[in-house]
Amino acid sequence: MTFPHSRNTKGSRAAFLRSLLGGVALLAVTASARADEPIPQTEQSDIATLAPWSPHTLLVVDAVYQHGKDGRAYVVDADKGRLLGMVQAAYNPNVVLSPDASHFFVGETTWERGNRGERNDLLAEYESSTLKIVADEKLPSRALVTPKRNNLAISADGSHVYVYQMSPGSAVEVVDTASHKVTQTVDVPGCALVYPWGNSGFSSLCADGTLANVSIGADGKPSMTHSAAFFEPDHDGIFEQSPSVTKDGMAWFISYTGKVYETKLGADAVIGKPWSLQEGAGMKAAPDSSKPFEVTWRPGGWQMSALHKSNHELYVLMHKGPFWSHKDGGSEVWVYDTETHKRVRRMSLPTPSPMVGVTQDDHPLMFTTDEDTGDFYILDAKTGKQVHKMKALGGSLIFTVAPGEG
Amino acid sequence: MTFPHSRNTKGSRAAFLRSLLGGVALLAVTASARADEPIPQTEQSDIATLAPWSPHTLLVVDAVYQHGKDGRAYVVDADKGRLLGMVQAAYNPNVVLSPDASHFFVGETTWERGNRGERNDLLAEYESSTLKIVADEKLPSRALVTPKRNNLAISADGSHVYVYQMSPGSAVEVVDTASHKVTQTVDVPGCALVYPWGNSGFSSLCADGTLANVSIGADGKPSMTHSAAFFEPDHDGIFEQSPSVTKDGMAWFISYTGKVYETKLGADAVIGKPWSLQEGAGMKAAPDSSKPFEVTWRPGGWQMSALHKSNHELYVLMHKGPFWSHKDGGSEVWVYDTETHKRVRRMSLPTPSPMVGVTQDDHPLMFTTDEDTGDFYILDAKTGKQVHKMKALGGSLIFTVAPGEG
Amino acid sequence: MLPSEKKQGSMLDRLTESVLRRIAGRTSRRDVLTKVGGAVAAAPAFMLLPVSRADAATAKPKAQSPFAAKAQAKDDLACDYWRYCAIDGNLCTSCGGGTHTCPPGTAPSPTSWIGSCYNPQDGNSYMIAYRDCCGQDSCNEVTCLNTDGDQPSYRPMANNDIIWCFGTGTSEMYNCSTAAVVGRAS
Amino acid sequence: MLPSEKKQGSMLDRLTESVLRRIAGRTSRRDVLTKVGGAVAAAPAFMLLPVSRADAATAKPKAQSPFAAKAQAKDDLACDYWRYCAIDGNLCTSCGGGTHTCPPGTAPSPTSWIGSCYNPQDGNSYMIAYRDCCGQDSCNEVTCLNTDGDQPSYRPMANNDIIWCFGTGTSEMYNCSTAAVVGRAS
Repeated sequence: MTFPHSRNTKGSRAAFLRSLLGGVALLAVTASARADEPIPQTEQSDIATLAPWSPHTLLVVDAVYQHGKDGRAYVVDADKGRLLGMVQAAYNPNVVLSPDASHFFVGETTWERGNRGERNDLLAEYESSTLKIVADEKLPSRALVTPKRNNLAISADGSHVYVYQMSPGSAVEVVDTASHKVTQTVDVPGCALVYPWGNSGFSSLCADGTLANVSIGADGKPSMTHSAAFFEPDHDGIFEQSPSVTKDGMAWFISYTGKVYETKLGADAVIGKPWSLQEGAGMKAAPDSSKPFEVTWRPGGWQMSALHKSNHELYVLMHKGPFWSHKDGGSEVWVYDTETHKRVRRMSLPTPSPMVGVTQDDHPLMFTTDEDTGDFYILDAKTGKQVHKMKALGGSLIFTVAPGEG
Repeated sequence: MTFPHSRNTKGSRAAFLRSLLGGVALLAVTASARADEPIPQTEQSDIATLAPWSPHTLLVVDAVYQHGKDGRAYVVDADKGRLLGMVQAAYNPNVVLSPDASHFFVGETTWERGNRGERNDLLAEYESSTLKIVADEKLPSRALVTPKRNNLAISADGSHVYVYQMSPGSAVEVVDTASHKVTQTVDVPGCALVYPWGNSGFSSLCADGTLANVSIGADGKPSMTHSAAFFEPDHDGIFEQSPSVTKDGMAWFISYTGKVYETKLGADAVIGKPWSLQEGAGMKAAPDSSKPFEVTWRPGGWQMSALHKSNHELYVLMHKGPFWSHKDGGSEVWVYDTETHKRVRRMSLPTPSPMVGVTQDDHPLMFTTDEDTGDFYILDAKTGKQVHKMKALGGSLIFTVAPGEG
Repeated sequence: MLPSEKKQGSMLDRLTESVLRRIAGRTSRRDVLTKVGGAVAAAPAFMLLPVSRADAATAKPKAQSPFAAKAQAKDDLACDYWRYCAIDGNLCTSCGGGTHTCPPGTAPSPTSWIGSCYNPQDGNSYMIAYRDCCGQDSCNEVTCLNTDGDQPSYRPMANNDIIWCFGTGTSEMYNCSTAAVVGRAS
Repeated sequence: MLPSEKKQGSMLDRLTESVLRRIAGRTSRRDVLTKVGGAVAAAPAFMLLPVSRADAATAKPKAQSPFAAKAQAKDDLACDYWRYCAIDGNLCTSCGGGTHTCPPGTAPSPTSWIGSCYNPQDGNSYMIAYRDCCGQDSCNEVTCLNTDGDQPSYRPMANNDIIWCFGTGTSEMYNCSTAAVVGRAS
């Protein structure tokens, strides 16, 4: 484990000054308290710690597109609409939360001299209660791409973190979270992203319309299978931000037109017959890239979908647009029952949003953002009613991570 | 000279890929050109270079308060109101331009892992025509303070760059621009900032109301003198951003209330009897901190003054406020003749500005900014009329540097 | 076989195919794509090359999208300039560069993603290489997000989310995007 | 002698004076301040300590500035909260901390600049230590710039531009500012 601390070029002198100054502060406070004059409060500095995370404590990832080297992850109390703290998450960062929410991991990239010098691809681990960095492992590489949730993933038991790299070949680094070491780098040629399943497997989406499924054996050796091709990336690609559940390996791959491929991930991934978001809402299905002018309701945005596992609800950002409008934010969220494939709710948003998130409890909150202002909206996930609006929380809020999602 | 390049952790493989990919790009273009089909343009990528800088080519320093580690210096063509390029200027940066405008220097601070790891205090040198970094010297330290022009300075002949440090003691590092080495660090206890004069001297303003004057002898040894105390920092402090001219060592130290101390810097600095900005405008002088409620026109802002050397004109941002409003932006610029001490012009600004800059030619342009939007205003310095408005040029535009200022 | 591979390849498709062959020697593109690797497969570099040029194959000499139908050929500082049909990020024309020129202080990547854009002036479609200029953080002057033909990152050559700063000799820090014409699409 | 030194020193003035003496031994504060160093003077660390407490000396048990006259003692998330009379930057109360508490993931500096603020609730003025919380970049929730008694950086103990992150054990990256009461000013 590499774990650098700030070093001063005048090492010993700095240390001396530090102890000296610490001493002064302490003496000052003590002396004040001793003085005869009535002093109502004399305050020492301390550092806040966080209560155990509730289902409504969440991480909000800010890629800060305008100043990418200062990306950050905010910790938010969604019940109060208050910021609890932040940690850096530099340059196309990514974040995953441990299954028990006691720790989280930030994948980030820095350069020694800001925009030059040695590149550091890092996996930093933070303690959720203190936001203290407890590991800061240097990685072989990581993909530099506008961050998608599935560029970084964690196994159901938290024993492995998976880092997608593209350097420029596609591969997935497997990090042992106990030793903080990269135990292996699994090439996934022609494929991208990590959809983890169980404790030691993951799938990737491939350029040829297949799924690559990687199992890591008890001996630590990876083996890979490919599904048959089930979609055509150039005619109706599958959104990389499609939601999945690590524990049982269920995924809902959503295509540009709004087809949903319910998939059981695994070495022998089973891909269901797709159903249509539009048909589930009583409309006709949307056409693919062969009819690029047709305007209809379509899924779109950046983190364009979220899942409430126990309620079997799929949340999808929807907008009206032609085929290649897949990155347009959603003006509404449509909620589907993943068992009946029917739309069960439709909620207008305060402003169109490129991202949607949802908590996993029985009184779920939903999260959206206004791309232009960085405002963060906390909404009742059952009604769409606004609970809080955090004004200008960040620059480019791209997705949320809440306890219990995996 | 330390001059790191980006290194990949997979060194030799990366180099191989790079040559391979470069080769592919080249082949692709060549092959296109060879094809029989009529192709109107086939374009290769190149990099722009800049024409020699005109008096209206300038550097605009953006401290990016919200994302300090991504500070930058923009190169702007003020005649066209166009951005010509940018370089990084990280964390409380500072910038000086060489006397012939052929190079400029950026003082900046980075940490190896963004917000952690080894601290690098750097003096980067750029070629003005290409914005290529030509030196990247690591400094012993530098002051981390919201940047003021006089935290970094250059001698009249460009042979020395002076870096103010506070680590935590006050000192000035002298960098030889030919060797890129710090030749010495001169302690200036109780004093701060660098107002350079000639080729080998500088003054600092001191806590006791004096000037410290440092001469660097032919033998390279520094010697220091102090002026008598001439101002009272707690009752009427002198603005750190007061303008000076390196060549002849003339400085116009402006106090919070609006007193101007014309000073001839040097080993035996001569400080003139102060004159009043308000009296020069036909008003009564403003009171000091002993009457903190009195509202009147006062100088204020961040870079609150600029000088047009050959026209003997002092530009000062003015606002109406009480004594401790010295950081309020100016709603107007008042221009004084430094020889008659009279106000010669008064110009309303499009929006209140914390900074003012002016070019040194016969058709001078004046620069201000809107703090809230980052808009950059290019105005006729003789009339105040708007020539260009660069919308949202940056985040926190704090000062400009134009050719011929030193 | 992928449905899209049944179609007639475009010029660029054929072109990159032949280039790929020179590099890959006896390994055909199809083999590279379908090759399933263990921990030490050595060929991933080829993902930088076009893996499918279906968007090119379907290119027509008419506007093929709402963007193309409204595109203009006069102002390269505006997001609706024809070449920008799939650009994502800062226009280098606004950052001190040009349509195929990087601003000073940055360097172009020899790699890029590829779009196919319709030029309303001559009625032709062209292959556009969106080469990023790298080495300084985001320039933030004119920022656009156009998505004609934009596919997910598992189709890297058609994806505009990736930081295309491979092999620039600078850090992989994104400053702006150029849009160089590299050939006719139809 | 400086005109301001003629005045009666405040409690903190006397306090820090005595602390300074313990550290500096036989070197009085006045000596340190006026000492003119060559290249290797060894005493610059003392600049971190108050060099003059004239603002304290002039403190009155009445509002002494327009800020003080309008200050409130209820909402520590607002810029006009009484303690913030000389704060510059992000309020730690809005960043996950408190008036004298750093947000998790940051650390307080043992050094600070000092202001003297009037509390409208009890009519007293207090010495406030504006200790920065450091180690993460700017939190950007509620940002204030108040300047009562703010002097230039050649008076470091009264200057709010300096990054007061000395000795935090983290990087000197500024996240937010606290405002701890350290004593009565009058």
